[in-house]
Amino acid sequence: MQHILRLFILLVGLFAGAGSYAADAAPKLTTPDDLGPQIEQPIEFPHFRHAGDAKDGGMQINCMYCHTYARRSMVAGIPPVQKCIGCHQSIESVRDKPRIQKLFEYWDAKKPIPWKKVHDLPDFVRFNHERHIQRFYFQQDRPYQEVCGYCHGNVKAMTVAQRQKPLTMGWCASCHQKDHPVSANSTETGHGPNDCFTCHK
Amino acid sequence: MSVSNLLENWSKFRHTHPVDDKGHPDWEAYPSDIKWAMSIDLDACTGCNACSVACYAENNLPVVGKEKYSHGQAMHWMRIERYWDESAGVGEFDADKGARFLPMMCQQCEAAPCETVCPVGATNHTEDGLNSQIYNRCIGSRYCSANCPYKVRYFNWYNYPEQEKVWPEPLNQQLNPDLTVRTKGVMEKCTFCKQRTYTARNNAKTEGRPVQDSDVQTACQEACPVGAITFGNLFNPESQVAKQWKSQQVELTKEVQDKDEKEGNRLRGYRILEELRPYPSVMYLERVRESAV
Amino acid sequence: MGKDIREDIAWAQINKDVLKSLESPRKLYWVILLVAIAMVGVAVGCEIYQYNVGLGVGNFDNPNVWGLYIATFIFWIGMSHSGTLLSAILHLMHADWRKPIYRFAEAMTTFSLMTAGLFVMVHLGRLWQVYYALPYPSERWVWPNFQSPLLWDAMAIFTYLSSSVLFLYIGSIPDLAICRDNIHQGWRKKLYSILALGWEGTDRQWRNFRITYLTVACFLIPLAVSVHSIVASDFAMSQQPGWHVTSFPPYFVAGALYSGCAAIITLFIILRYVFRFEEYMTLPILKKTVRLTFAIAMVWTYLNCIEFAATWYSHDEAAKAVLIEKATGRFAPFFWGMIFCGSVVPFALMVKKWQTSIPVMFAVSLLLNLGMWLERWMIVAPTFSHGYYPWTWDEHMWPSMVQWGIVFGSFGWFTLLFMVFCKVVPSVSMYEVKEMVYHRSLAKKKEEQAVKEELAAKGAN
Amino acid sequence: MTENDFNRRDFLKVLGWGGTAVALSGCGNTSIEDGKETVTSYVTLPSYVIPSISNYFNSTCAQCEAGCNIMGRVREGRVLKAEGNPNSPINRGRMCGLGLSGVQAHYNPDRVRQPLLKGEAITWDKALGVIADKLNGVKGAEVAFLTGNMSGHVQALLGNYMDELGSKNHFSYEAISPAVLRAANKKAYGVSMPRYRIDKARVVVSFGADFLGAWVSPVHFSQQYAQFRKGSRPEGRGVLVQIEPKMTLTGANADRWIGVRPGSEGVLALGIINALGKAGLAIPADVAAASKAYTPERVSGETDVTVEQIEKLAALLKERTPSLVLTGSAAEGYAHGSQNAAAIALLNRVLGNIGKTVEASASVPFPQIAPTVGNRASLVSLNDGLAAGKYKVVFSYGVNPVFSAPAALKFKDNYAKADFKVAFAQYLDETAQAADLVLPLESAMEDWATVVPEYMAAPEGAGSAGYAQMSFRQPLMDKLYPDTRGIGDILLALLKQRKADKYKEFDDFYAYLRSAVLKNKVALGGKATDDDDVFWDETLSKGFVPMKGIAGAVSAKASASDLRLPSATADQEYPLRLIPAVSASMRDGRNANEPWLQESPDPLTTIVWDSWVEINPKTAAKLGIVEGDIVEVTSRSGTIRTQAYLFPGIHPDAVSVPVGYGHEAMGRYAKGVGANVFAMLDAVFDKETGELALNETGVKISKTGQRVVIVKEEGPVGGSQAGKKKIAVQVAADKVDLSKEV
Repeated sequence: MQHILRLFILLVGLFAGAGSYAADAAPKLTTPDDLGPQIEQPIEFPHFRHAGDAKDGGMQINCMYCHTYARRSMVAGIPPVQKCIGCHQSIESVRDKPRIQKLFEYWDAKKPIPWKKVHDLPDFVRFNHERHIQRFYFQQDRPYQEVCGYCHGNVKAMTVAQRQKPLTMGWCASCHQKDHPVSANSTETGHGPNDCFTCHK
Repeated sequence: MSVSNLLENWSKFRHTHPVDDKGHPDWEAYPSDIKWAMSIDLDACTGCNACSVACYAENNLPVVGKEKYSHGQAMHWMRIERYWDESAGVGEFDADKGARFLPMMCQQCEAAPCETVCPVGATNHTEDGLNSQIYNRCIGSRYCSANCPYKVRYFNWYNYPEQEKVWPEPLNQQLNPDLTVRTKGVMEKCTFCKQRTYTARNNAKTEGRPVQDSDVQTACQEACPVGAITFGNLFNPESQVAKQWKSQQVELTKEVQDKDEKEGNRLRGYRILEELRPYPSVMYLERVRESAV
Repeated sequence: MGKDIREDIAWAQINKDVLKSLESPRKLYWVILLVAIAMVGVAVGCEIYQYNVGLGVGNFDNPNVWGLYIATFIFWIGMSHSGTLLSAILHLMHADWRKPIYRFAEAMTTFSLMTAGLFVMVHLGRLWQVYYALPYPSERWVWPNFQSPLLWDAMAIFTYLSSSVLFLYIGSIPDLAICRDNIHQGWRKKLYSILALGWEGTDRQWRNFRITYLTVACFLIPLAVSVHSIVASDFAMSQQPGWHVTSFPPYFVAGALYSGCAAIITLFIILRYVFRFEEYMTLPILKKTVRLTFAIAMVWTYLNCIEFAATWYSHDEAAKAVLIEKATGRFAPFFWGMIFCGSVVPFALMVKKWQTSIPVMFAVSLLLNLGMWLERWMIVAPTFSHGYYPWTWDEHMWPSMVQWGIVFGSFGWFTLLFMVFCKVVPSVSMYEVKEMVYHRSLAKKKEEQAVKEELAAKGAN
Repeated sequence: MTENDFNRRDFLKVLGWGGTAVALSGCGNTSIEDGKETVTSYVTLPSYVIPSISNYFNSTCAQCEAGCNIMGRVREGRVLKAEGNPNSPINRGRMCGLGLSGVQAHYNPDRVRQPLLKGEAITWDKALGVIADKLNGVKGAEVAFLTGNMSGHVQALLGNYMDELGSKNHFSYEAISPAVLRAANKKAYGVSMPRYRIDKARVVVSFGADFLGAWVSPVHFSQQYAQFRKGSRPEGRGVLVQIEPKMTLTGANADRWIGVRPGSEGVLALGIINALGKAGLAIPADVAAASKAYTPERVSGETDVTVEQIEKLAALLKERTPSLVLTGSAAEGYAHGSQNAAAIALLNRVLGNIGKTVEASASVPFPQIAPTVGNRASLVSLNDGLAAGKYKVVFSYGVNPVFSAPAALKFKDNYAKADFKVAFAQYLDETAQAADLVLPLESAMEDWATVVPEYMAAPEGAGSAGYAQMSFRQPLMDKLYPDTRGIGDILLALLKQRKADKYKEFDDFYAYLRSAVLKNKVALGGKATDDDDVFWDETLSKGFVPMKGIAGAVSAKASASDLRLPSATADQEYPLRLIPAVSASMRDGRNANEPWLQESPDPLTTIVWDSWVEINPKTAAKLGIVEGDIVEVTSRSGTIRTQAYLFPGIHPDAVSVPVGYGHEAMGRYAKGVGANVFAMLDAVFDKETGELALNETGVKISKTGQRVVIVKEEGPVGGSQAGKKKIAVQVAADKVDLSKEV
């Protein structure tokens, strides 16, 4: 009977080991940033210049000034060329920079800029920017850079945007499991929906 | 994530049912304030097929063609059934009072037979009372369809978008970007136009108000030329669908409706195969035929 | 009636006879092997086609979403049961006639399970995502649905398969050691050396061996019963007419033992002929097996009647309609074929003259197997084409050549595995035959002693 | 145009495939990707366009002549779906399957993409040059222009063009048209298309008018029907009686379907009048005289309707007023079709429905945009002209006579006699294939037009009597194929060939249309002081403009004096009457290449992707035919082979084959599907209007020995519920109190 006991202990040990591995394998919000590849864009757009802090020479423009649809649509949207020109036609000082010249080339030719998509979720996933912005920016009153940064990382320090977060299902779910305060001054908390149907389309 | 989560996680699938483990309905336990439901007035329904075509247009359903249709592989989430009166006996058809039409789609059962049997949990109950079908989770065991009493689940027997090329350029530009185009090997079915209910909920939430009838229409309801289909939140007493269910004395959580019917005042509401206790979310209203002529 | 195993056969003779079966095969062996490979080739071709194009090529439709694959899956699962019956249950019951034949029966168990497992794969719409059904801790925070009988099924089969492989292997260790000691060159020597795990036949080894063997045998019996009960719950747990039957688990288990016994008779006859095992696979053993089969056939028939009666007496109109459809609809030939093969043909097993007639038993066992395959098909198909909802009833669905091809190939796959096994592992358990002979000769000696003593006593008088 | 003004077409460009990409293969891309997909931003974007949120542009459906007002759902420059315009008095936000399939006409893979001269692709300049060449020296009388129903500014331009050519040969042809109805209505009520008020009637008796399926304006009538069926209506739930030899969709929804012997509808109408008189209703003297001979017994013998049934019907009509009697194609498709229609119209007069449920309608105040309605008589006269070699240049637009003309006319051969044939076509259909020059048209979702519906539905409330409307069709997205052109643009180009000066101010049809509309701002509901741009934008965003129409007046002048209803005669050689069935989705077959329509089952037989012949089970038993037998249906003019379907809703003397199938060209979804029933129709005409009598063809049926499994939605038990009582439940009206229903 000793042998059976040994076998039993072995099996229990295996299962416990697997379980504890699982506990460790679960992604946490604090996992080190998983840097995606550097992507070549038609124009090397300097996010840090536009959105960066003043001390780093940035202009601290709100993300949603350009990605204006984020608060009212599923997608954040890439600004139309018109939007870039709107400011840049009156900023003479940088007019000769090669990137700006390129921009004006597109504008003059009335051609759209073929940006590469950096944060590209699988086709069967629905991510709603509006909901997240409404929840954390408007309702909970968090700073916009933090809210956008939950998923997009520290874009204000980047030139061309680069993916920093895993964007995997477990990563999404780990935040949806967490209790967040429902508004700025509330002790009441709530978590995101856990229906599969909410995010899978 | 740990072993304890194993038990916790899967049990969540069931807790959205208003029907507890002993089979007793329990509304109080319902996890949200929305329960989508439908009612279809068979007296108004003319069987014209507009709802079915609208469903094709809205939900990216593939047109399978004659050969596959002949193999019973059609993908119509909404099918129109045509019955005859059988006054002289079963199978003896009588056309004197016209035909009977019945639009049949997923009944979004509250205690759905399909949900419990899926080995991977690809179909489960949502908080707003739908049977969800998660295409990417589906491994194609087809057990759900095997256990569906209405047979309203449709399986992708082929790779329609890519190999069968059912949307030759430029027909593919018509595809609705709000939902996926399913590939081979996954089950699919009516979702009560989930993309629409989702948008309605989203907009209502942004505006900080509950969902109203005017926020959402399913594609079939929107098209129906005679307005036979009513859809809405059963929990909202102001919604048309809730009023109809109430006036017909049909309750979601009962498998046998004890109606207060007087002589000459039959209530028309009924649910199909209710006695199997799936608690379907679609109420049909009986067709009426004049007897004076 | 032939003779039973001679008690005075020498142990060396046993070794020699059995090991001969591992030597270079006869031509017939190669012919069978090639046919089997060809059959597997057909199935693989069909599966590749189906995998690439989609399950539609099998002529599945709505509502006939399951077809031959599930039916044949149950058939193979069922066939596995008798191996366990012979090797484990009869082992515990000290029925020594099982000893020469249990090894191949156990192998049959393993291989039919391996075949059945393939059908689970073949059946899936998205085979490449099959790992979703495994309960492994994943990044996605999701587990399979433990409510689903299909998941229980997968787990049961996996457990059963691993246990029977273990059982088969443990039981073969002493024989593998004999092989190691008797074969002096080549890769086989190495293989046997590794597999024999350093078996030397010491008393301690024998003691440990017996305990282990007994433990696994005990472990296997509830598994065998549960695995087919769980397969039955795939159907019984659903809500469909014709499936939602409480008696399904025992019915399935009985059916499983039945088809397994029939398969054992078939293989018994083939092995006996191919490897010239007349000495060991004797006709008395065959007779015992045949009688066992008959008993199980009657149990199965009884349970069949119960199922029909229960359907009839219940007020479930839909289930009744399915039964009537089976008996009178387009499935009628298959339904009555099943009744004939499953409940009428077994009476041939009770004809004494035929019990030991090789050709008759061969034919009968094949018919029984056919009947049992039809039974599985009759469980699966009619419920789909005649379910709750009359609008979706179907009269035209017929499995395509792709489905038939894969079913056909599965028999080749099983044969292939079995043929290879017979050339690698002794298909008659040498050490147990030796035990059996020893015990019998002891008994005989005792008897002779007693006679002698009696005679002596008489003589003394 | 100013800098800031935008050409809307720019923003309808398909650009945003990325970003909110269509999930083309749902489970294909299963991973998170970086930088693989391109998300193209717009150059400029009006504020109302938000990616991932749909914009709705109002337009007008072109799938049938009802002209429902629709909204195109547009996202990222692609039109995804047509939905009903809720403000429309026609369809009130609803759609039919045919209308919904309009997007498939637009995205159809089989559209013609370049001008084709004898099958070879050429440029537009060259194509227009060829037309100019060919017209050179041709007299106006030698040019013919064949169209379907026309209305609005395209028609106005066409009229101008015909004037420039000096031709009066504009033929307006519709294969399925209520032409007899128009003539009969004109005679009986004084207007050709009165407003029917099904919603006001307590009883509707319809003689073969498939108003829920394919008759006149089905979505509008479905709206009325929905009201009519409501138990909570003050009049209570209406009763619908359908009298027709072959059950239509409307018949399938009737409280009582009466399978009358084909052709005897007029007799039955007079029989009902007779019975009404007996039941005590005051019948005008002339009508009483006309109906005197039609005693219920005699009528019963001629129509196969029992005396009891006739009396019950009369009692019901007498008791429940107002009622409405409709006459449709099933009653009109005979040599005596006009007589039938006149007899049936008498019922409305007798019952006092005229003015109550048959109301006057209004017409638009601009005759040049008022609808020109098509009929089959015009095709006959074109055909005669072609046969006589009268026409050298023939234009055709929007019609497919080579497919839909009865074989007995030999239209294809006569068409070939014309020197030069130009087809404006969206598909390479049979007529386009027979033409010398094919000019590719824009789809109805790409071009501009105005539409005036023939059946002028009105909104509820005051002022509805004089209500008329003009609907706008506007592009819902950018052109799919740059080399297609709208009919308006083509006509404008052709006009410029003849009179460049007069039209030089108009760059394109859009400019012409805009200026024409703005010129009449006041008549179209605007004020003279309104800003042009604002008025134009508002008009477009509404999708249609109401106008003060010229109100007609209905009069009960139906006369009974000259009714001549022949008794049925038996045809020994061709004993069965062929009824070509017009289904709601297939109509005359012009939309046959839209896969949704092919795949959506016929409501009554549930058959898909093929044609069939409906046979009464009794007749079939006599002929030894079972379901799925391939049979030959033979008439004096032709033969088709198709599958037999046993159908309880058809008179034993009749068989029915759906029209619209059997295309030999047109595209991948239409070609070779089913058999063309037009090809076997006899050339029999209504004696008064000269219309082709669709139901006048006698046929015989023979088995070929082949049998197939019919591809259809219903299962082997057909329409049986197999003893299950709670699937599709029906309840008698007296068992249920509908008045308080929600």
